[in-house]
Amino acid sequence: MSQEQDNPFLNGLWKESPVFVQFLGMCPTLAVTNSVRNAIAMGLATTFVLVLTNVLVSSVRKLVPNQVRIATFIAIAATAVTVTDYLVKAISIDIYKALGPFLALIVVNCVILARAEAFAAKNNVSRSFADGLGNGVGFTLGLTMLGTVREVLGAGSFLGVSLFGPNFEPWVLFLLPPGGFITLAFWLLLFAWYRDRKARAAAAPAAMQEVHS
Amino acid sequence: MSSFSIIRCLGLVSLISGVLIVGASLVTKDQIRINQEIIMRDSIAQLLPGVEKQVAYGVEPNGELTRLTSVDAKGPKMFAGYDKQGKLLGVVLEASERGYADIISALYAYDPATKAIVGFSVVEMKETPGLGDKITKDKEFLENFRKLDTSKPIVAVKHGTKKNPWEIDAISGATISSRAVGRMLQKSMTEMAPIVTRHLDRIQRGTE
Amino acid sequence: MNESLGHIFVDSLLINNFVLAVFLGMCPFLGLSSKFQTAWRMGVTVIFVITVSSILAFGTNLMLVALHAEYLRLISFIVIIAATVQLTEMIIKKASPALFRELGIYLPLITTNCAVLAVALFQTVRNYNFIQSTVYAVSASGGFCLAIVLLSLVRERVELSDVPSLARGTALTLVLASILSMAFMGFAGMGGGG
Amino acid sequence: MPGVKTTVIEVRTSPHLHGPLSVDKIMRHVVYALLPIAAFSVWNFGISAGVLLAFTTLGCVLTEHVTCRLNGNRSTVNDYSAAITGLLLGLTLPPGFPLWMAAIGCLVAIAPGKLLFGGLGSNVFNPALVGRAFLQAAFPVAITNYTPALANGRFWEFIPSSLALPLMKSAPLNDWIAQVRVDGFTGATPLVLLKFDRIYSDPWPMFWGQRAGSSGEMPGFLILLCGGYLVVRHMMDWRIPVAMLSGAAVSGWVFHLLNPTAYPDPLFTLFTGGLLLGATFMATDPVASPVTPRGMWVYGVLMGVLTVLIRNLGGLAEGVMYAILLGNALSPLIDRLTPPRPYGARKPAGAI
Repeated sequence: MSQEQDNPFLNGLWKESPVFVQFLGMCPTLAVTNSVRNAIAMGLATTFVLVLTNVLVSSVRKLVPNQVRIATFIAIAATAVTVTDYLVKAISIDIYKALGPFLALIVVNCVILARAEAFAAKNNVSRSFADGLGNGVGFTLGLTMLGTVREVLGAGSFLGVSLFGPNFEPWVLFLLPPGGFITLAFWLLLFAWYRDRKARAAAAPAAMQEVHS
Repeated sequence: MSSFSIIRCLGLVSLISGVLIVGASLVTKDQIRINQEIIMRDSIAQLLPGVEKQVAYGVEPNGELTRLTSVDAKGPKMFAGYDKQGKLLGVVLEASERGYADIISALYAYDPATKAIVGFSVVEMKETPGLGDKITKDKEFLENFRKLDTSKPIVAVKHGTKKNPWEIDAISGATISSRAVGRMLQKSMTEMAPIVTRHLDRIQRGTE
Repeated sequence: MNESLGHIFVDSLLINNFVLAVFLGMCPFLGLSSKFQTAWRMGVTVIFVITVSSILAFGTNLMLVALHAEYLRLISFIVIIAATVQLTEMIIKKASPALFRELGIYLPLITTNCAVLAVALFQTVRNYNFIQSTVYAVSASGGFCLAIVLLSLVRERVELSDVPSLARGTALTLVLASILSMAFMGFAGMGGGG
Repeated sequence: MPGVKTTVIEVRTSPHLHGPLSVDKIMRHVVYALLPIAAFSVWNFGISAGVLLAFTTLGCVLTEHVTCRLNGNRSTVNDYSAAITGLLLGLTLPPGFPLWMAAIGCLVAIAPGKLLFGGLGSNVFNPALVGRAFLQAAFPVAITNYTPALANGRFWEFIPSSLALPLMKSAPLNDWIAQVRVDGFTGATPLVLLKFDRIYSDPWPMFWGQRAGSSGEMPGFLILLCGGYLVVRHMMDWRIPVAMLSGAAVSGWVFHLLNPTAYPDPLFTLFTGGLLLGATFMATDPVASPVTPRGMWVYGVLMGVLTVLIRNLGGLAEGVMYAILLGNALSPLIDRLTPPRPYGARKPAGAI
């Protein structure tokens, strides 16, 4: 536990991955991951909001009375998202269009409030910054992993670069909504299988008998 | 004490929010406008090759035109494109219609001189990848809009059976999306062609 | 584009179902769908909250446009939603204490259900008039209710069977959701006029 | 499904049957009932259909065997249920469907579609249709590439798309169809012709004979005959097919009366596409359908009406598969709303 507390960045990055472990922010996770580019753009926008919110929350944390805690955090998150919205629009309208409504919806992405409430409200600015960055990068990583499977299978390309030549038959399903659910389920099953195998290897070989259920 | 601290907190947060939002909005405002104009200019240049000068009009509900200064304005819009000599090449109009998955919205170029549609490009759609989304890039399909007659009602016909200049040769296997394109153009033309004709002099001058 | 009310209704209820096709409201959809009772009550409450907040958001937006203060849209909508949820909580507490006890912990969570904010934002972006907005709010939230109820029913059925241990939990729920989502693809193109 | 275990004994709660009929025996007879349809399909579409059916059947059985083994369980292939799933999957695919895609359909039908939910008796959805819905969403072009029946040389030459290389596109079929087709038969199914080209086809040839379509969609009389055999042997409940077909016929008729030029007559509705096959062999999956007779009626009628709604109003030409999957999803709700009445008891108040 003490080790986790020491490293808020690494913790958010993988061990407590917002996508695969905490299941926070599922809406953008499934909605904008049909291409790697969108996944990364969404991840970076979320990271920016997370860091900004965490830093702001952490710096005003001692001034916020308990009664208006959540309201204050949401107001801060909404501010950060509005700022991000303007920035993305200024950087590229194409990316802005690809992310569509989900950019504004970052404000209700549970990962923002969850980190503000669970971490930034209790920790100093620099640690909150690291936590926001770690969770943001972890979120981006998760989104990119989903986006990779979906783009490679669904369009036969990676970051828009064709991988298998013109004769490849893309599995269109992966670009469509059911593909989002399936891809996330696939990653979860893969992790479960890996953990299970590791656990089995650690336990005595006799444990093989019990796997039945 | 507690009510004071609540007010202090809310005041502080509103202050921070206000400064950040207004700041971001001011800093990015110009860049956003430039981005939007570039996108608009590029798509008009693509629809009307050789265009040198553009004028944007807003279309009022009563059919009157107003000169626009920003592409951000609300309501239906129309863009007139002119070549080097200032001759009107055509007008770019907006159209949208419900397709297979969701609403398809598009821009198309109309040449009032020949009363024909001379270009078409999809702005937004969610049609099935590999089937309906061919309306955005299928060469054979886009060939329909090099010169599409608008004197008769525009209609999409089965792939390979186009006979008349006002028919659209549908994409095989994507009949619904192709038909939606036909419907959106027909609908937009019935509405907009008379307006363009009525104001043709003014549009051709292109100065007001 | 000026859409007919029928189109808006069928589109947001079935074709572009908020949960199964647009991926909004995923957190309660995955988290609160293990029991039919909970899912059903959550669904109905969400219908109420979304409808009320959509009406309030419509009024607020008119005001913001009149004041040329559109950049405050997101913050205002969030405040409206939080207030609506608070209001719902008070109404339910007064009208049906039993229901209040049952929904208790789930009620405040509706604030972070992105479907609520999405309805308010979408109706503004699409320039819906008042009646269109209301129909949209009712059908979109109805779509959420339908999806979460269907998922809870199939989850309850699977609950009793011998699911491989690896797949228990979220992975299984996601597979069920993807099959539901595939089944809803059958509605595509409805109301397109052929 | 709490609340449905009651005193009423229903012959159709199949995997937990009472009486002398064992699950294995019923399943075996379902396979027998499907074989004539499969044979007719081979006569219609030739070697491609034959190889496709054999391939999907073997594919499903193999997937079930391997997955069970990997899970450390006893293999359950001997209960014939995987064979049924495979046969049904094959019968719902176009005869020239690329075999590598069919293999993926088998994997999806058995692994997530059935075993993930706990195997036979626990599948919430019909596994064959889960597989097919996946294929429809993944390969929308290939799955609508139909070829004409009774093509020349069909017994010694594959439809070119069947043998597409794994993960690769299949060649377009138009040239091949023009070369082999017999007069009067085209590659488009009657439903597609009606929906997209407004061409009406006479329904009776579909009932007796051959048109383009999925490999097992024709002919209607044989499907009814084989289904009838199972009903007579008390191995299948007659209520669901009858309810589904009447739901489709009546709602199709209403559409037809409202606008006879746009919507087809009830006979066309009944005999085209996969309605007969689906209503007889897929909607009746005992696990994924309601348990009470009243529930079965509601369920069947609902699926029939949904089929017609999707066909007539939606963007797709055929809606049977989606109607049945939606019916499967709704069946727990129907179970709740139509609880069986114990003897002497009144209808329970507040069923929901």
